[in-house]
Amino acid sequence: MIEFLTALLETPVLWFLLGAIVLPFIPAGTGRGLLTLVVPIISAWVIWTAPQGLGGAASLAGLDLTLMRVDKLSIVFGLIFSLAAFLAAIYAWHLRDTVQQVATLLYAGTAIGAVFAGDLLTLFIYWEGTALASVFLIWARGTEGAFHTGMRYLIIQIGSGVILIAGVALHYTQTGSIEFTSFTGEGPHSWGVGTWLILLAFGIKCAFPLLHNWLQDSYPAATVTGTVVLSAFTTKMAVYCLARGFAGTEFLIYVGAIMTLFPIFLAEIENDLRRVLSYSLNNQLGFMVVGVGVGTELALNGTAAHAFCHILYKSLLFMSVGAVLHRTGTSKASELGGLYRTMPLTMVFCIIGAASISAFPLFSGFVSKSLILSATADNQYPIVWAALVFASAGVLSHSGIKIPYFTFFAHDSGKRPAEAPTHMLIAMGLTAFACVFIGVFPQTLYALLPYSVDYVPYTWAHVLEQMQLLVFALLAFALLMKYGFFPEEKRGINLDTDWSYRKMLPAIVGFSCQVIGAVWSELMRGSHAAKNAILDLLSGYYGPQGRAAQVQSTGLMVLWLAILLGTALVLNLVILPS
Amino acid sequence: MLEGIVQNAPLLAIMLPLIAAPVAVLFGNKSVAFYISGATLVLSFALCVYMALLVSDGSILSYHIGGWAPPIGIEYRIDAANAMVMIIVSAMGALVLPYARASIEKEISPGHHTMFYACYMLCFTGLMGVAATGDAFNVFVFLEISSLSTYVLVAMGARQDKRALSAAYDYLILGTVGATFFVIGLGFLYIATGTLNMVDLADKLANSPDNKTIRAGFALIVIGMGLKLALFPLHRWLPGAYSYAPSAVSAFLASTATKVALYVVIRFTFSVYDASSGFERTTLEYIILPLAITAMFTASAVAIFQMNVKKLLAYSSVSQIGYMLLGLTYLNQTGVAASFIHMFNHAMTKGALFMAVGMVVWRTGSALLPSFAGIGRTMPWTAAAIVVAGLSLIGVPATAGFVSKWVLMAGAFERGWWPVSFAIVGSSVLAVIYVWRLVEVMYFQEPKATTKDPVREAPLAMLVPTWILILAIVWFGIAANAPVELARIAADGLLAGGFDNGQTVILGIPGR
Amino acid sequence: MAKPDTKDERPISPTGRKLTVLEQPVVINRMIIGLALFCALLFLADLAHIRHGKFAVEDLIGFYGFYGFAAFAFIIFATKALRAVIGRDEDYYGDRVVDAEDYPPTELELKEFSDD
Amino acid sequence: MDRLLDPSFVLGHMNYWLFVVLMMTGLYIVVARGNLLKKIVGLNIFQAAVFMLYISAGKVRGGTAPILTDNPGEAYSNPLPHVLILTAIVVGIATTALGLALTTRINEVYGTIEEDEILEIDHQETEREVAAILATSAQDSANA
Repeated sequence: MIEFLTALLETPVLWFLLGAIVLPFIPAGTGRGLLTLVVPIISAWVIWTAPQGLGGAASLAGLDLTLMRVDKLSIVFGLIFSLAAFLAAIYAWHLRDTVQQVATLLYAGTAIGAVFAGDLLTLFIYWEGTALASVFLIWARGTEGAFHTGMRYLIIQIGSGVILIAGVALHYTQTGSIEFTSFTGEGPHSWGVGTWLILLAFGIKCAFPLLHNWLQDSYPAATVTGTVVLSAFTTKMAVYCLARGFAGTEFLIYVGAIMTLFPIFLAEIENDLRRVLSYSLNNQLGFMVVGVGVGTELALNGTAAHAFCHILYKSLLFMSVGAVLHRTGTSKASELGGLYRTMPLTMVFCIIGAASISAFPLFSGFVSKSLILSATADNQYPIVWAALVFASAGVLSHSGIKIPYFTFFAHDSGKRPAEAPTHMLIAMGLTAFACVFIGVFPQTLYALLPYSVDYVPYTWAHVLEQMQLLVFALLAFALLMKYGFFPEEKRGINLDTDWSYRKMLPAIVGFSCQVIGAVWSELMRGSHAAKNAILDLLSGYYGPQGRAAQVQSTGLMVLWLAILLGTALVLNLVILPS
Repeated sequence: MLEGIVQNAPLLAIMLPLIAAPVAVLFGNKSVAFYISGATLVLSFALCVYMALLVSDGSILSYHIGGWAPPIGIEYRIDAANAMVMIIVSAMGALVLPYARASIEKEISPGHHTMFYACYMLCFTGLMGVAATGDAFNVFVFLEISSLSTYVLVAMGARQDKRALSAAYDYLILGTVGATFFVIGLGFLYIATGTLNMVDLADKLANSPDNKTIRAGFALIVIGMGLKLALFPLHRWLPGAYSYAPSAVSAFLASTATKVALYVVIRFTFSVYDASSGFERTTLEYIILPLAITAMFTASAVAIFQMNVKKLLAYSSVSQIGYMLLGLTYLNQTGVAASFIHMFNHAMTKGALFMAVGMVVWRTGSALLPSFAGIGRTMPWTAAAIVVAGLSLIGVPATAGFVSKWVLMAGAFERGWWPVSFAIVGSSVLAVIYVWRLVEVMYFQEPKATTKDPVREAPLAMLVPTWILILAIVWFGIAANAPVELARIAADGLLAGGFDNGQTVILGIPGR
Repeated sequence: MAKPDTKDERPISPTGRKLTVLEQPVVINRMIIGLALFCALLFLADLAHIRHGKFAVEDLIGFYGFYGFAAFAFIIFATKALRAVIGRDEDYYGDRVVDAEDYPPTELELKEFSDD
Repeated sequence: MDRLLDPSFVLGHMNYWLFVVLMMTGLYIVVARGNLLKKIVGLNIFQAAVFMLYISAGKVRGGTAPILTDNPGEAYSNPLPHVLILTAIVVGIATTALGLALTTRINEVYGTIEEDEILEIDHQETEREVAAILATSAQDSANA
């Protein structure tokens, strides 16, 4: 126990734990607010001054734990997590809810702890910690719907943890080590089941396609301040873990590319703006996963930089939509519009966030996303590259345009809410400043990145390309809007994979489980050969030498003619009554 | 003079190239032949546009050959439907010709150039005649004129690849059997009614009781023509003929020949017979519809795996013909209009694709996939043309292909056949794959280092006609109103029972 | 969607007042034209120098512009179709769900704008 | 069915039976024979059947050739089918001529007029092309 405490002393996590213990004893108000501000500052200072290398050694049941592994990759994530916690604390200054405040501190603390975890067991502890702490931010909304959503969220998050520990256990029995290093090895074919399970656990928290839906389900259900906090940590923690454990795993490139694509379409038709932002979050994660998959120094720099910038501008967007929700009671696009009249500052900050996520030059998204894009292009992944550029235009459509446009412009909803409270404006202002600052002075961000950077984002060609992409897309928006092609905002929800466990599963549980199990085991048996076999089968039939494409004798073709004629005649003369 | 031309427009549009063909052969000089055919084809195109304008208000032109009034005399009868087909044929004919002049330099031995122009004009005459005539037997005659010259044109590819010969032979045997079936069908109709004029036929059929001769006639006509239009299991002659023919011939045939045959089926189904009920409807729904959908998928799937790009395009044509037949089977205005619009749009799209591929063949000497490597860099205009036309083939918005698929989907919904829309989308996905294969090779592979001359952009004489078509694809993808309107008028005319509605304008020498 | 009251006398912020010109159709049209001109300018700027992108397609003049335009238009058309397939009412999963229930006002500071 | 057993019906439609037999003979030759020349012969028989169909349909019982005579009461056969078939015969001849010409060229180039051998040659040609492409692409991926 003492050993654990001394190990914790070296980590920033300690301060979050202390803060969470002390906070309930301080009367609600300025004192508490200051506490929530001070803890992230101390954390950042601890991280900044921590010596590089392994520290915080402890042991548990004979396993050696490393609570503080400091290197440039963990520092950059630790710092941005501290900054996000700080900004969220300002934004939540008005909060008088002890549960949310404690949960926020624990959540941020465990996420930062996971980033510095040097072994898989420590990682697992913090991994589950984030799940347990964060669910209170959803339950704090206090409605029955939020409770159910929170339960679904918790089950999936805990499930991810269970899969992780199962994977860690298998990994340990195979290798005898619980050190958290790269698992990539010689590629996926060399992995054991344990490694696959670890990847699956990471994939769930990183919202891989088809594992993604907990994110869009839960984030819009959280409180105004809770969503801002949620958006920063869990998924980026998973991205960090992927970058640490699976850098250079090629198929992640394709997983990431799919992640950038499909949320675009769902975001575009979603009415709840906070859910739009959740889909957009999913899409941005895709860029980071692509960076992890490429796995070169440039790509990993891109992933880290993009995570850094993304936390800032996604927080900013959630803050501005949250401020609107705070003042009007709704975040649904169909109920909003024309708010620029009375919330101009919120509008400006929202547009800065939108410009950043859309990667306009001079905003933060531009200097980070281009690292990933050029890493993709450098390594000659044409389809992925095309998908990412497409996704960049898509980001503009739902986050860059839809969010600010339908909230603050479009049709006047008749709502005249007051401007956001001062502390929210300060939080948004600081975040917006950070977005622009990074965009204008990218070298300050690049200095923090894990590998040395000799990348220059502001070349004439690159700025021109990006401006062309965005401005032409804007023109498309203007024209489609003007001529009424743009889908109107209307109340409603859209089906996503959560349909499977909210509707379908309850209906067919039981009997069907056995069927699925049987089919699945059958499929798994042949899965290695299956893909090739199918392709061979197809090209065998349809290929240049296949039966469907072969030149046949004229006799056979005439015979076909006769058969078809016969069929027509029989149909007309015999079957049909005259 | 002008009055004379205008009064005889339907006849001149068809007969000018017919007369010019032997004249060109008599001169025996390939340049002279080129200019003669150029002049006649352009004039023919102008006359077609003029006639299309005349009929675009729903009226009908009736031209009495030699002044003999139908049903005794032969009649050319032009409404919106034929006008559209004639515009397709004459426009493609005029556009492909300058392209052909450059293209055949490398593909056909110089001694045969004059013959090429003559055959080209005969083929053109045949196709135009089929579209224009109002006499059922005349359809057969013109069809055989075009078919016979087509066999020759295809066989001219033998200098490049000997397989052109066997392809031409196959086409000859099958085409003749198909045409003969068609003629038997006509014979049954003649035996049943005693007339061959389409208007008269329609009239007599409507007033005669249902009988088996008439039914058998319908089956023979549809299946016989089904071979000429490459209805799915009868399509096997097409890939060989299109891939081994000279590029210009492929471009011209792919954009016109099957369309004209399809027009004949539409004309007989709707104008001569009454497709709205009875055995005609059953034949369409139980035979043509499943075959059309099978074509859309199977032929696309074959296209995906082809290594020869011309063959890939040919199989893609077979699947696109599926779309056109599909629209026909809806038996509603939107569906038939969709068939016509797709005919029009696909003629441009496939014409442009075959022409662009022909340019690559011209430079690299082969239509096999490796010769397309890196032409995004070396032949940027050609590659861009393939991309735009490919997008139209897929049906991407802002290209012509989108318009036709849109109308086709609308027709399916109107008919209540919404599952068909999945087939349309699904088959488009297959199109995405085969077009992407081309794009990938063109833009993402390095050009192969060859010992021959470096690959450069094709000459302007080939590039300009191709790009006219590309611009037309984009133009009709955005400003789609004109063809859609014409197609709707055509569909209205056809569905209203064919020839008898609308104001009839009689042309030709009056009297007798 | 609530129809805005044209004679809405409620106060709005000074910045907001200045921005109401953006709702005039003339201004909107001018902005679109301006945007189109800017696009043309960017397109022409592409002619000014020869780029050597990592892929051949990047070297096509205006590639990024057209790709952006096409991507955007495609997304819009595709989503319209997508909504028809997966769109449902807010109470599709029942009425005890986040989408169907109002945000509890106790934690919010709902406030109308006022001049002071 | 009983109609088919009625001799007067059977004999009365003699021309159609003849047509059917000829047509099937022709079609069978096209389907079953591999020799390109024999296929053309089959095609000719097939077309001749159609000519028979038309001509016999135009026959009027007791009618003469449709030539104007002084006798106003003279019955004559319907001339239209004759005219149509004249055209069709011309088409048939052209087709035959072209088919024979193609057969000659095929014989020059392929050295055979047996369809299965020609198909085999075509098939090998395609196979060679595909194999060459696959080989180079395999080589490329090996280099990369």
